[in-house]
Amino acid sequence: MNGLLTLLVLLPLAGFLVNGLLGRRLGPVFVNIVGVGLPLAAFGVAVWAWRILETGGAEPLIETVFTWALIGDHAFEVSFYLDRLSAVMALIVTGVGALIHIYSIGYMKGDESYARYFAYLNLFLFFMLLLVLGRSLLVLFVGWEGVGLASYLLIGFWFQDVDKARAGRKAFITNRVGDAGFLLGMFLIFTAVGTLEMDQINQAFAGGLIPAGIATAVGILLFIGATGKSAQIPLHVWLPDAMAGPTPVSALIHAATMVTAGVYLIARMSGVYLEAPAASTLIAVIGLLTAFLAATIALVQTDIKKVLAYSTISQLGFMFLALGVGAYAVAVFHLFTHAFFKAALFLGAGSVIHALSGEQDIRRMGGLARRIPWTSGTFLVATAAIAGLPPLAGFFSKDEILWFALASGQGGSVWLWLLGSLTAFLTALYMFRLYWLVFLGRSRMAPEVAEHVHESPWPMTSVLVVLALFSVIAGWFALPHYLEGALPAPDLRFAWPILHWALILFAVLIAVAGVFAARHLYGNGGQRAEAIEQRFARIHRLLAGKYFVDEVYDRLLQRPWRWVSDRIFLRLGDRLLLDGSLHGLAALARRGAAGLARVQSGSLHWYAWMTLLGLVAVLIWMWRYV
Amino acid sequence: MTIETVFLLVFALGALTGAVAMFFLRHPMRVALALIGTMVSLAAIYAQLGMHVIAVFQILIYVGAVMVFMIYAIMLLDVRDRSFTERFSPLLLAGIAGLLLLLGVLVDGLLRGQPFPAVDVPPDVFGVGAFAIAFMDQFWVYFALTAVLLLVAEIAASAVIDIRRRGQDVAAGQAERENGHG
Amino acid sequence: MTAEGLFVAALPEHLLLLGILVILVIDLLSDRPREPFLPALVTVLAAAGAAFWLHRSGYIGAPFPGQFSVGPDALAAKAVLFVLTVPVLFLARAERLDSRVAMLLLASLYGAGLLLSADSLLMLFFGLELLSLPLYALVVLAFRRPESAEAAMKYLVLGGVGTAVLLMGISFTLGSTGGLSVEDFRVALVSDDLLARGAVVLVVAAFMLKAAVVPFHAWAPDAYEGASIPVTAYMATIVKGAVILALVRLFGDAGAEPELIAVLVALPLLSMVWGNLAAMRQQGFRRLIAYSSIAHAGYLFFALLGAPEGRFEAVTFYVIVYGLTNMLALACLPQGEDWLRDRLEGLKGLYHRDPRAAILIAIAMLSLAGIPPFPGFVAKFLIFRTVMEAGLVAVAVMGLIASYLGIYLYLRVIQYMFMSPAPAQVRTEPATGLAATAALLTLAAVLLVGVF
Amino acid sequence: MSEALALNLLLFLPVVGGILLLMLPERRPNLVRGLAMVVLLAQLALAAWLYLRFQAGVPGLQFETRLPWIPAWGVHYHIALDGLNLLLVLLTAFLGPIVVAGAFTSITRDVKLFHGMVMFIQFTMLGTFLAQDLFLFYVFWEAMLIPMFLIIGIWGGERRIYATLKFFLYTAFGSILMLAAVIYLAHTVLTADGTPSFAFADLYELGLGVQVQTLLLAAFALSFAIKVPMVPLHTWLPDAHVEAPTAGSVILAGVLLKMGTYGFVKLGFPLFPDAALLATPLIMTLAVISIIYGAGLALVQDDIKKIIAYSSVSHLGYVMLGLVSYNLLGVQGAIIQMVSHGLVAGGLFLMVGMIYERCHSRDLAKYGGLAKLLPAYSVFFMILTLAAIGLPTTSGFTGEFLVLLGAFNGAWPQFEQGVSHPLVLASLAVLGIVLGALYMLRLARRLLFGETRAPVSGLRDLSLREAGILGVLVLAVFYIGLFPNDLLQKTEQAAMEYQERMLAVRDGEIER
Amino acid sequence: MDDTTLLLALSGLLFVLGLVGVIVRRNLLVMLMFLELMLNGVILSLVVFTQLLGAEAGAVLVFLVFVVAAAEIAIAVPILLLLVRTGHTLDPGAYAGLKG
Repeated sequence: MNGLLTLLVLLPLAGFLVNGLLGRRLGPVFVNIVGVGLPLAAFGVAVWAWRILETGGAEPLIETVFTWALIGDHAFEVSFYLDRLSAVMALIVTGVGALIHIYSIGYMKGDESYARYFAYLNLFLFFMLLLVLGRSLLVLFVGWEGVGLASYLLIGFWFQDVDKARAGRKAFITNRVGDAGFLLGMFLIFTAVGTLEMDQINQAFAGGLIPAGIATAVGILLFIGATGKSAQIPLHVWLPDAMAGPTPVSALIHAATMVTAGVYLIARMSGVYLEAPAASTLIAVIGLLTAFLAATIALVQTDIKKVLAYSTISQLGFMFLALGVGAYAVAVFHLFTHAFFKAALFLGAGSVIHALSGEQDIRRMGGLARRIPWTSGTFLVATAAIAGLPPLAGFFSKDEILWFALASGQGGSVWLWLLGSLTAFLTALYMFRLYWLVFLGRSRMAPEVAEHVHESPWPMTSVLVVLALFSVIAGWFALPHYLEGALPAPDLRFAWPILHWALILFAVLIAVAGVFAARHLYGNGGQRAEAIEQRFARIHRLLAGKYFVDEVYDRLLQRPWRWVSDRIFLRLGDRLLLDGSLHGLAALARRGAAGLARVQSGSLHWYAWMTLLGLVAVLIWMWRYV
Repeated sequence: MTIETVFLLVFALGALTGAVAMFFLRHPMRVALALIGTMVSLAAIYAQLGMHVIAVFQILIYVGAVMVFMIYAIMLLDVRDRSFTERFSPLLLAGIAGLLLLLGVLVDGLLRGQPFPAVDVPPDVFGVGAFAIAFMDQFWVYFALTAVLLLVAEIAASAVIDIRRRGQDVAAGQAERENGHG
Repeated sequence: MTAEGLFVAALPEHLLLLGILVILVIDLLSDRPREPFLPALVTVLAAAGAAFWLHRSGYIGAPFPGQFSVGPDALAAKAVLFVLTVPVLFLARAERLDSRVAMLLLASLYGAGLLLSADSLLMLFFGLELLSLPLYALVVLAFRRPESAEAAMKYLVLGGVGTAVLLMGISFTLGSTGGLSVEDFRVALVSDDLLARGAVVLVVAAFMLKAAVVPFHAWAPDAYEGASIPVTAYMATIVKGAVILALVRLFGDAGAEPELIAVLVALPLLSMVWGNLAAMRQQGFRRLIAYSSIAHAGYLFFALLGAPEGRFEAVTFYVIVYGLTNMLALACLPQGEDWLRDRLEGLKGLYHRDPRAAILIAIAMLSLAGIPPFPGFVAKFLIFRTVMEAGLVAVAVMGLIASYLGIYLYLRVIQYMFMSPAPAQVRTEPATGLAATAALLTLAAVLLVGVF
Repeated sequence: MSEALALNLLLFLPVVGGILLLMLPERRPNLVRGLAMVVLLAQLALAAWLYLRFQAGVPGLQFETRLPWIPAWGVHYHIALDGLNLLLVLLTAFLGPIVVAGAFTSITRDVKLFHGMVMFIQFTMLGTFLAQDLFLFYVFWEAMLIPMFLIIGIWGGERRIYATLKFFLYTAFGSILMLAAVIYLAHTVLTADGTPSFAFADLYELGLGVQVQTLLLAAFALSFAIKVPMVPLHTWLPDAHVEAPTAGSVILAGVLLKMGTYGFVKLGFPLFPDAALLATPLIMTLAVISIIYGAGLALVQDDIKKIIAYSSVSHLGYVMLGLVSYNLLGVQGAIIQMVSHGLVAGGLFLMVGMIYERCHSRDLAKYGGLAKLLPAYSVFFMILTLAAIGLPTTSGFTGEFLVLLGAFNGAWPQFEQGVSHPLVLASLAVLGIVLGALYMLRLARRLLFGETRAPVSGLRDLSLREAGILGVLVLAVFYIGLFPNDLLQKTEQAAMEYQERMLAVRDGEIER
Repeated sequence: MDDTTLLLALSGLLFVLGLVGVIVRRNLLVMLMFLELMLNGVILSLVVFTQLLGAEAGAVLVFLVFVVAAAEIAIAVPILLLLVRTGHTLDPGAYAGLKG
């Protein structure tokens, strides 16, 4: 069945074009039909394609659309590649995407630029599908940049607010830094392998034709790209600000799909990383650090979406940890589960915000459980899932990650496991802190807000329910086994089932401990927590200030660059040196002209004397007196 | 030291004296007289050298025509203003410096240069008759041309003199310049 | 030499002389002054035609052996100069051509003719004098401002000095080579005897003075400014061209001593820089033309550096182009009171008052600046190519850079015409029909030359 | 109709148009505009036709015309198309009608003269690209200054005189030295073989000593580099752009600057390969410096036009980088990047002109939130901005990606031989995409987003005419971004010849 | 030192004196006369050479110089008259209206 993938990619694009060009005229109903219908259709097509893939015995489907450029003997083709990995990704993207479109109907109701919103959302889907389906790194990069654009547009969706616009710009620029690394990696691959088709690249590296040095370099460069997109240290700074966008956007782009592109990229390029242990180790370390630090920050955030944002960063860190130790399938597994419960959480948060007419500060919430039961219920499920309570989704994936962090033959170590577990504990802690502060305890709402708290309309709640459901069951698919064909799995250092079971038990204990710690600290209005804050005020300030990374970047990069541009380039270079010298020359000419004019004094005597001098000069010269 | 040389020296001295005198005499008329003196002594030198024709012309044309015209002009333009009271221009010193420089260079060059080897000239080549013949049969074109030149000079002079009749134009022109600049 | 030879060889000169006499007779016979435009024009055209015809028929003759001879080159040069005089006549008529002016112009042309076919230094000297004597009068004849007389006086005195210098050089030549023929001078050119070198350099200096090359240029700006526009045009183009062409003829196919080469490099280069710089701040159009002509004299003298065969062609072409463009510019100046036309402010906003004139002047300026596609560029190219072929690459480069200095001043004129609003008090009428015809004639010629 | 004939027609159509224009009455401006439009559209049609007829993969020149012009010097009127100038000719013809249409309301003084000058400049620019004879090339190259001088000087802003004089004198200085080189070449070729010749083909053949080559290249390169402009010879550009009328800026950014890069790839490097290879590190460094320097300057400007002007400096740095990569990808990318920049920068200047027409201010601080006031305008502006950033699917990406890939690719072998600076420079150039995003998004943010602010109230959104112009431009941008292959096929042959020529010389040197 | 050198030196002397006289004297008439002095110097050298080499051409040239000198004066004097009539002085320093 040829052309299917193309169709899959083009459906959202069509939605974008139609909504973007005509949406304003055609009115919301039409916008809904197009903007939601096409993603649903896309989901259907994705399922269909997946079925074909399975019936074909997991034999990758390749679809070449057209040749983008043919230079010398290098052909840059636009072609799609569907194997189990990309199939999973496509299903997540379209599935969660479709759900969130539905949710948005309720959430964005009455927004003045409703059509624009859906247009952007469809645009995002288009690029995201390009990203996951692209066969060559080039296509992937197109999608990669495209989703960046979409997120830029959607973060700055309410552009009237300067901060939101700025947040969008920040996201784009930060991603660009990563993309620079990505590009270099791509170039290096191209020079080394001579093609950008990812399957061929993997083969080439697996074939061991490529020197290890290059493999490592490539690995690191691509990882830089991934850190940008997936908000890993040091490029994580944009994601929290990205929460400026509409909440469904945060759910779709900044939790479920786009930010996981980095994970997908590295999983996709696993062939390279098998050859580059150093790069892998780096990934693991960075990932774990990110997970831990983000978790610590999440502990003290007071904006409901910020908390979720940092938890996203943290979870992505977990995924990278898995990638780093070679458990690619596991990483994808966590990606899969995370997509659901994190989407659920965000949408729940959205529903809360919606209910509280825009309030986002968890210090002014509380006791919502009874007021908005559906939201709180689904939120609870998702929270449990992310905290890793069995038998929910997060439990399986996270547990797998921790196990491989310890046991993987590719750089697994006890330290990774220890820190990972600690982070898991923190996860449970801050998530339940959030739940407690928002839904339980006494209400700290402003009265006028309090009176018209209301449950969200059905499109939103229904989506929440579906997502919550998946948060429960997503873990039961044994995704790693499913992906074995597509992704390499690490060999284990030791295969003792007992140990594995012990660890699982330990993980559960940790999670529970986290829950209880949360209850202990925040159970009753959180005085204890405040007490602790008083005790460790400095640490608290550090965490609340997000380790002041933004400030550091501002001091170290932004301001110096502006300073150099302004003082060195503009004032010194252009104005003083270049134009200055030019004007100097001009002035010189003017002064010379004035001098000559003075010589032409009008006095006949003087003229005659000049003539005489001229004669003397030429005579002296001719007669070789000089 | 033959007698010719003595004569030459004397006349050369005369010519030089006249020339130098021209510098210091205030009244143009006196300058003119000094110049005439110089010219006459030069004429004498020419005669001495056997260039009688040229000597004659020197007296006739220069002293006879040019200087007379000059003196006429001097008498016509007897203005006793700054140009009369102050003999020297501001560039006096510069002029003197230039004098020394150019003099040094020129005279030295003249003396160090190698003239074309002298040929023995038949005595009466430059006698009036001989010269006239040569002139008429070899160089007569210049005779014609001289006529043209003099005609042109006459036209030019008369034209310039004519301008006097257009004095008012000058006044008008000046007026325009004033209000033009203002 | 047969009488026929006497008649034919110098036919152009004879025609000029005839013209002078005719005009003179008319002037004498008629009681009231009448405009001698037609006879003058006919004369010049006839002379030019004769020269051209002789040139075409490859006439070679020496009616006065050793004094006066004509060959294709000389005739071509004459034809060029005479033709260039036609616009001058138109310009002169535009401001009431006086019969004496006409006669003097023709006489001066006559001198140019002699100059261009001189075989002996006598003829050279005489031609030069006949060329410049009428000019002293012509400068003053446009007597609208007291400055005219001043200009004439300065020109006269310095011209007299020039004459004396030339004579000194000639007499040196006589002394060092024993003859006064052109060949003798060429002998002097290559001999390294002091007297000979003195002779050569003095003659060259005299020519430079007549062509206004720094440092012998001092008279030029004042004289040009004092003169009337047609006379300025005449001095800037025909006189300069005649002098330089005569010098080329004088040098003939002889080389030159390295010292002389150095002089021929240094002074023209100096005058390029000097002229272009000094012209930048001029407010009077004629003065601007004067300084630019000083610079162009520099380019022209550069031609002497080239190989003998290339010189004449290069110089002639340059003279044609330069002359035509100058004429074009001067012909298109708006009419009005003399001092007013002269001021550059008078040109402000000209495009809106008289677009045709503005565009023509602009073309002339760009051509003078040597910007393609206008012929000035080709001329410049030719000159500097001759220099480079002589192996003086560095000199050529320096010359080109010096010519770069000149661009600004021409742009300034264009800027005044197109980019500045017209000042209130300036009232000038557009150029008259005569000037316009002159302009169009020259424009046609310019384009013709430019495209070959 | 034979292609060669069509090519001549293409070249001389503007001249005819100009002459016709002069006959029209000054007080009927719309007639003038209409005529100009018609002529330029016809020209565009011709160019498109020729583009289609142009055969890919055929070595050498196509549609050649060669007539003697100044036989004495061996100067020929010799024009032809090849892969290098094909796209630039197309671009020139493409921008012509856009310029006229864009000036429809903005130029009200001296309409006749203006359109005459547009015709004139079209003529000279096309001539420069088409000329295959050095003399002819120089004539067109230099003549181009005249109309630009007038366009900036007559219809420009307050400091137009300063700007236009700066432009003219700056560029004229380069061309004077180039003229010296041309003259030198003239008499060299003369002495090389009996018959003088200015034909590029012959000039390619003469093997000069490295010494001479270096001097000559210096002369040529100075002139080209001023036109490009490469840092540090760029300071005329911002002034010229800021003061020029919109049409002037479009021509300037769209085509004029490409003359410099075209000169490099067509003349400078192939003519003096040894010297060029010696100079490559320098040129490469300057190119990268231009990228970064321009980006930095664009970041700190508050005049919208200045921002775009400096962005041109930055973008043409990419072109130069691609040209000196001597790698097929890089060269092809450079060619595409020329066209892309022509479209994008041209479009941006048009848009600035449109907003300037409405508000009479180019001060960024005076604007904000235009996305609310002028939605359509903002959409187009955003698209062009993204194209300038080099976002995939736009032409900017095609150019920059290929250039950078080519630079990297070309630098790698040298790196393996232990020569590391090209690789470092190529990698530095990649940073340019970050800096580019920095300033362009700053512009977009300050102009389109934030709370609504505008010097005058009651702005009306794009008129149909404006929308049409921009629509065409944007279509072209996306076409090149999505389907560059067709263009690349046509240019590939020429690019390969250039690259092989340079590489042959270089490898020859390595053997020595 | 023989006669020739003496006379040549004299001619050079006169020439230079003439030129310098033009420079240093503050009276137009006098300056004109100094021009004549220059010419005389030249003539002297011409005559000397002519006599030395027996070249009639030299003599003819001298004759021409006479004529030219006369013509020059004939034009110069009216110009001077005109000048004085407008400027009322013979001081060239007063005639610096044209400059720059």
